This record gives sequence, structure tokens and C-alpha cells, in this order.
Amino acid sequence: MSGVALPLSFFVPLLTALVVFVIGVRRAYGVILLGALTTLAVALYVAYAVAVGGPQVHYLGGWEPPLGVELYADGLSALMLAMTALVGAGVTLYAGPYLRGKGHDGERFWPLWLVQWATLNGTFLSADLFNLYVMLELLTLTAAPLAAMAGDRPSLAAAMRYLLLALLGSMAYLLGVALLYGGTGTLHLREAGELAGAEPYTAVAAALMTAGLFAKAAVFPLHIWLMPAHSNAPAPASAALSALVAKAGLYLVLRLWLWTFPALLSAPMGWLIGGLGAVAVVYGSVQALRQPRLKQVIAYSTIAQLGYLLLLLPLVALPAAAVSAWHGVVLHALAHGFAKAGAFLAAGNMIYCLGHDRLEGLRGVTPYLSVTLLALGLAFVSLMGLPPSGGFLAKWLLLEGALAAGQWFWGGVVLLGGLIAAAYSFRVLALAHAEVPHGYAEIRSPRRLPPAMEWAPLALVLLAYGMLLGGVPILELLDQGAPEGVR
Amino acid sequence: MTLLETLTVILVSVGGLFFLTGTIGLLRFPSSFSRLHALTKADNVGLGFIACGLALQAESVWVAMKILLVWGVALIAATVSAHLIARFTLRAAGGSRRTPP
Amino acid sequence: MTEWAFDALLAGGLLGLAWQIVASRVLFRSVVLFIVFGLLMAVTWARLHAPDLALAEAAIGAGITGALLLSAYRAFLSRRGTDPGPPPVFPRWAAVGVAALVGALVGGIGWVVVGLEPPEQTAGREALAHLAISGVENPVTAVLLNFRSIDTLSEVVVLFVAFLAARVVAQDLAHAGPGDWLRASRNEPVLVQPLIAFIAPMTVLAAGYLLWSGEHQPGGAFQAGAVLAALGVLLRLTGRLRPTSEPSLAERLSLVGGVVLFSAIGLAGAGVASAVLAYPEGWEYELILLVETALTIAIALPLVLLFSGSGGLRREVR
Amino acid sequence: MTQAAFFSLVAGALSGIAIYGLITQRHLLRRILAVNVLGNSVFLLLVALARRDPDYVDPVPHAMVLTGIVIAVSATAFALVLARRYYSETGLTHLPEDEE
Repeated sequence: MSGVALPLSFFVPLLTALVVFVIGVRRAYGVILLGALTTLAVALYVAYAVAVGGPQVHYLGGWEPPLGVELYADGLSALMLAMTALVGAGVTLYAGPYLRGKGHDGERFWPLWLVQWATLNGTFLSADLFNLYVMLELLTLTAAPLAAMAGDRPSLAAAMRYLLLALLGSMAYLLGVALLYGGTGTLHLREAGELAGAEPYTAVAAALMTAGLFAKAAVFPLHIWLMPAHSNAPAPASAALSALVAKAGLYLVLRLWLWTFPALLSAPMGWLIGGLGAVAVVYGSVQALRQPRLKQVIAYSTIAQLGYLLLLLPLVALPAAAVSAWHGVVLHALAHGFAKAGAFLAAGNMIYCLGHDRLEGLRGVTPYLSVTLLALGLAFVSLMGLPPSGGFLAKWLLLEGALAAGQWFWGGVVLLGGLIAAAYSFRVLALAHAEVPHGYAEIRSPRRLPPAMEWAPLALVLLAYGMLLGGVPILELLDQGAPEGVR
Repeated sequence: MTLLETLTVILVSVGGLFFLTGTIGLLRFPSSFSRLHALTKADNVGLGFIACGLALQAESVWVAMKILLVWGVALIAATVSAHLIARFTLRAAGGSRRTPP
Repeated sequence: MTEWAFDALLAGGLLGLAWQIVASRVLFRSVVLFIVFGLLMAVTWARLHAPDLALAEAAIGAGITGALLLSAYRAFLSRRGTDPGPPPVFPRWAAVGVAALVGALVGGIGWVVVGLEPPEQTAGREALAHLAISGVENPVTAVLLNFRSIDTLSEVVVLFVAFLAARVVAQDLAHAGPGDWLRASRNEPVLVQPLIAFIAPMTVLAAGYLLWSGEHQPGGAFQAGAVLAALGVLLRLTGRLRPTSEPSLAERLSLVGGVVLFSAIGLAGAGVASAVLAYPEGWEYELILLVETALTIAIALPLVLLFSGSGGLRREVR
Repeated sequence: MTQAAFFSLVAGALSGIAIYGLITQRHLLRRILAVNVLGNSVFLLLVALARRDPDYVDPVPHAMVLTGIVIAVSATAFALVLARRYYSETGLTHLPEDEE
């Protein structure tokens, strides 16, 4: 019976979205909260079931692959599902008062966000290559309007660019799926990989699918749309896009390379993809240093932090590094999810109170926004990778793996990325904690924050710290159903 | 080749010929009205010939009826669209409502 | 020999049209030729023994997409004349090189995979083997509504989400619809009213037939929904339906009804059958027909609303 | 050469043409058209694959393409509305070089 939880984690938020659309947000706020809490409960239950009983499987329609579509939850899926549910619950709690206070149209936001949540869960659970294509399209079509919600020139241009690039990417992905199906006769994630082996057409399919997903996840050099799209969206949408949607694309890249194409994962291929990740780490961090607005800093930091996830591919082929790199990268994905969502929501609080998020204008806000600034500070500490944050644990494991295998280059990338992250973090924090400029008693009396908005970012960020305490059970959960090389 | 097949070939070829004439007219005639004239006349008749030719090859009477129905519906659509195009052209050219015969 | 001649003509037509679409100097020409391209694709699907796709392509790919493109083209025209736009970023030879490379790669790898020994066991063979217990006789319908029904459900959600997404960016009706709404007046061309009086019931009949016949021959919810959507487009253009800025309760209910019904039957499957989205034994045909009927409306309505301005519609009495 | 192999080559040529359009054209409407042509080329390859085994016609790629056609029209509809809004906000028919 526990298998039913897998489809439920897709259907519950989806049906909530439909109900909200029909009866209108004003009357449905309770429904939204109920749907979010139910989804959270289902996701935590899936994680529990996987931790206790190993990987969970549900054959939709009762048809086993290759005929039907399989939902499959192993440790990785369960962790991503739980992280999404926690971040999603935080975003949901936060978005109500934020949208009301900012005069945004909740009627437009809520159904899209809830469908997006359902789609994320579907992406993490589906083990069918074509079903994943449909999920990817749903992610694109929910993410682009959220990015365009501000309706001004930069966000519209960014959404348009994102949409075109993402459509191109999904065509590349679909072409890869077509080749795999043509060669193997199945669409199942693992079966297709096992049947295909390391043929030339598999290599082309892997390249096409990876490139397509890179376009969707804004991996360098396909990153230009991310900063304007994520920094101009309403804060809760930014948090969801940065912490969850972009990561779903990279999750699929890792899933494909470790489950479908392990036979193709040679050293040069690993270096190529890892190299792109390394460039993204350095480039994103340096750009983040130069931005004048808080949300732009956080958006560029996303480009950098997503780059770390790709460092897994060059390391996983080396037995000495594989296990710690795998643990480190997944923990990084989780910690980044919590910290990034918290950071964007905290930035949203500043916009809510001050009406802007220009860094220079943040001087002297400490007395009014102490909780928000605490959340922002702790989020940046996790992004830098300082103890005792989850980001620290992740980077430590990644570094340990790289050094154990003698891969000084990748270790250097991790350290360099952390250093530049420290630079942009301290730049923000120094300005926020600075004295009020001389001659001003007070810039402006900020609006009072509703309690949900004040505490949601802090709660999310603290989850990134809780990971340090829960490190051992998390890693045990992750080992459920992990592929051969990284157990 | 049976008689029926020969008949089909002849009908379809004649239909094709009408289409060819219509297309040449569409490309070569000077004004919208004359183009419309060439296109609708030739295509409707051409489609009719082809439909008749194919109906002869149909497996059953029902299929033959369906093919002829296609022709009928196409005729209606062509009539209305030709009328609309002509009307629009007349307006766009600033033409009077009633042209002398 | 004739077969080959036909295929070669078709391929030549497709390639020529595609070239005109991307390279023609006149935008209007590109848009119109894209519609012709869609029709030619439909013929190609028929040639490749995919009649379901031929129907869907003709109705959706050429028909609805064409209507959407033309109305967007009109909006781009409205403010000023044709804007040549900036010069391309890359030199032409580089573009030709990249395009040739991509074309060679896709064509080459496609050719290789087509030439491979076909796998013994494929999902398609499995589908044909299980056709008898699927409840329907058309294998494509069986795959869409039974074996892989989650894809179909998600894809109707995609349509719904496209409508929601369009509502986010379409500020007002002027940004989305095919232009100002024109009340059907006495001045309208004399043939329009008889045409609609004839076509509207015929179209509903045709959609119903497509829906019902999808069980055993080409057709189904998508084709039927697209045909209904075409009727909606016609009624909108002739002023019989008037755009409103918000969809009414009935419209909202019909928009989500298909997915809700499908999900409800699917979730009930966990209790009464073996799994979610499984149909109880013996009820496959009835439930599939029910779901398809609801989906037809859930497909037609967002398409019409996307065309008409991403709001709602209401009936206008002349 | 079989019919399937022939049409797989046609699909390759179509995708090349679409990519050429995407690179050289910057008008949003044309880019949307080019993406649609590209989508059709992928669909064509899928259907050609369904046809290659002489014993049977594979219904699964047909179902995939049918799904793909509906997704393509949804995405196109949204892209057109977005492009129109962008045009009415900025008066531009193309995206600027870069947004940074």
C-alpha cells in the first residue's frame, strides 16, 4: 500500500491547484494550506518508507515496463522529494502574505505554483524517459510565466529567452529519447541503459539529452536567462525557481549519467561536464560579486552553486572518490535548496519592507529586520560552506573525495568557489549591518512583517543546519538503491 | 486494366489537368478577381473529377458516398471563402457596391 | 516506383517549405507556408501509416496553430510597418556550417538507428499483445488512455498550464486575442450566417464521431477536441462568441473537469483495481470513453480560450 | 533504402534547416516557427522509427508524437502571447543581444 504514496505526491498538489483555480484564491486559502501540508506529509512518508523498506516502486495502471510507466523512489528521489516538500511548504506559507502585501495577483500565482510542485515531484519519481519529457515541458511552462510575472522589460525578455532555449532543449532531449527507444524498444530509465550499452547512438543520445537539460538548468554557457528571470520574479517564485526548478534539470542529468549511461562515463566525458561545472562555479561567483542588487547576487550564486553538482561526474568514476563525492554532491543539492530558498525569501522581506533590494540602500536596516538578516546571514554561511552548516558538510565530503583520489584540480575548484562566495556574502552582510549613513536618523520606517514572512526564511535556513545533525540518517537513506559504484 | 480502372485514371488525370490550369491562372492572372475566378472554377471541378475517379475505386458504396461528401463540403467552404475574399478585395479597392454589368 | 516518386515529392515539398519558412524575406509568407507545411506533414503521417497523427496534425498542427500564428502576426503588424530587425549575430557561412552539421548528425544517427536490428521486445509489441485486455481496439488509443495514461493526463495539464501561463502575461484582451471583437451585424457578408448554421452542427457531429470512433479506428479525444476548438475559433471570429476578461465558473469547471475526472478514476483504481490509473476489469471501455469525453472538452476549451484572448467567452445574441 | 531510412534522412535535413533559421533569424515569430519546424523533424524521426520493423507498426511512438503535438501547440500558444506582450511593452520584435 505504501506504493500509493508515490502517485499521491503528484496528484495531491495537482488537484489542489485545480480546486484553487475553480473556486478562486480568496475562498481557497485554507485549501492551499491543506494541500501543501498533505503533500508534505506524503513526501515525508515516502522518505520514511524508503528508509525502512528500501526503494519503492509503483506501476501506474498496473502495467510493468516496458509497456507502462514506473514510478520509482530510491534514496535520492526520496531526499529530493522531502527537500522539495519542505521548501514548498515554506514558500507556500510565505507567498500568501507576500502576494497580498505586494498587490500581486494571487489568482495567477497559486495554480501555477501548485502545478509546478506536482511536476517537481513527478520529475523526481518518474522512471520513464518520455514521461520525464512531459514533466520537463510542464516545468518550463510553469516556470516561464512565474519569471515573467513582473511584466517589465527585463523579465519579459528573460522569460522569452528561457522559453525558447527550454523548448530547444526539450527537443534535443526528445530526440535522445527517440534514439534510445529506437535502439532498445523501452523507455524505462534503467532498462534502456542496460540494453543499449556503449553504442555510438547511445553516446549521441546521452549528449543530446545532457545538452537539452543544461539549457533547462542554466548551466554555463546557457545561463544568460537565469539571472534576470530569477531576480525579477516575485520572491516566493524566485525561491522555487532557484532552489527547485533549476535543480530538477541537474538532478535528471545526474540520474541519467549514473543510471542510464554509466557505461559511457569515461574520464574525458567526466572532465568535459565537470569542466563546465567548474567554469560555472567561478563565473557565477565572480558575477555575484559585481551585482548592485541583492536578488541579483543570489541569482548569480545559483549559477555557481549548481555548478558544484556537475563536479560529481569526473569524480564518480574514480573508486577512491566516488562515495564521498556522491554523498557530498547530494547533500550540497539539499543544503543549497534550503539556503537558497531562505535567502530569496529573506530578500523578499527586504523588498516588502523597503520597496527595493539595492545593496547600497540596505544600510541601517538591522534593527528592523533582525530575524530576516539572521536568516540571510545563516544562508550565506551555508552557501560559503562554513561550519556548522549543511553546506559545510557537503563541501567537506566533496573535497575529501577529490583529495582522496588525488584530484587536486577539483578540490581547488571547490575551495576557490567557497572563497569567492565568502567575498560576495560578506559584501552583502557588511552593507546590511553597516551604520545608517551619516546625516540620516533613519532611512524610512519599514512596514511591519507578518510573522509567517518573518520566520519562514529562518526556518528554511535552519533546516540546512539541521542537516549536520541528521547527517548520518540522511546518508543512510541516500544509500537505499544507490548505483553500484557509489555504495 | 479493367474498364473501371481506366475510367479512374482518365477522371483523375482530367482533375489534375484542371488543378494545373487553376494553379497557372492563380500565378499568372493580373487581379484578385480573375485569380479567384481561375482558382475556384478549376479547383472545384478538378476536385470533383478526382473525387468521382476515386469513388469508383471505393470498397463500398458508403466509402464512395464519403468521398463525394468531402467534395460537397469542400464546395461549400470554397463558395463562402471565395465570396469573402471577393468582398474584401472589392472593399479594399474602394470599389462601389454595385459595379455596372 | 510510384511509391518512391510520391515519397520523394513529399520530402521535396517538406524541405522546400521548411526553407521558405525560415528564410523567406516576407514574414507573412513564412506564417502561411507554415500552415501548408503542417498539412504536408499530415500527408506524411498518412504515408507512414500513422493516420491518428495525420488527423491530429491537420486539426491541431496546421489548423489551430495556424490560427494562433495568424492572429499573432496581425498583432506584430499593428503598430508600425515591417521592422527588418537587427542583422544576424553570426555570419551566414557559420550558420550554414552549424546547420549542416546538425542536419548531418540528426540524419546520420537517425539513419543508423533505423538501420539497427529491431529489438526483439519493444513497448509497442507489448502494447499490441495486450490490446485485447485494454478495452479498446485502436492501439494508439490503448497506449494513450490505458498503458501510458499518465502521459495523456499530464499533457492535458500542459494545455491547462499554457492557458494559465498566457493569463499571466496577457495584460488585457488586446494582447492576446485575434483583434477587436466585432459584433456580428447586418452588414456581415450574406453567406456567413447560413455557413455557420450548416457548419456548427456538422462540426459537433464530426467531433462526436471522431471521439466515438477513436476506440476502434483512427481518432480520439485529441482529434475531436481540436475539431471542436476549430468551431470555437470560427464562432469567435464571426462575433458569435464574445471574449470576456475572466472565465466564468462553468468555463473553469470545464477546463479542469477532464483532469479531475481522469484523476478521480485513476486514484479510485488504487482501491478497486491493482494500481493508480488502472481500470477495474470489465469496465475499461466504458471508463475510457467517459474519460475521453471529458478530455475532449478539456482540450477544446483551452485552445479556443488561448486563441480568443486568454480570458473567457460568452454567447452573444444577435 | 527503406521508407523509414529515407524519412529519417529527411528529418535530419529538416532539423538542419530549422537550426539555420534559429541562428540567422532574430524575429520572435520566426524563431517560434523555427522551433516548431525542429519539433516536426523530431516527430518525423520518431514516426520513421515506428515504421522500420516490417512486421508491425509500433503504436508507442505514435502516442508519443500525438502527445508531442499537443505540447507543441500549448508551448507555441504561450510563446506567442509572451512575444506579443514583449512587443507591446518594448516595441521590439527581437530579443536584445544580452541582458547583463
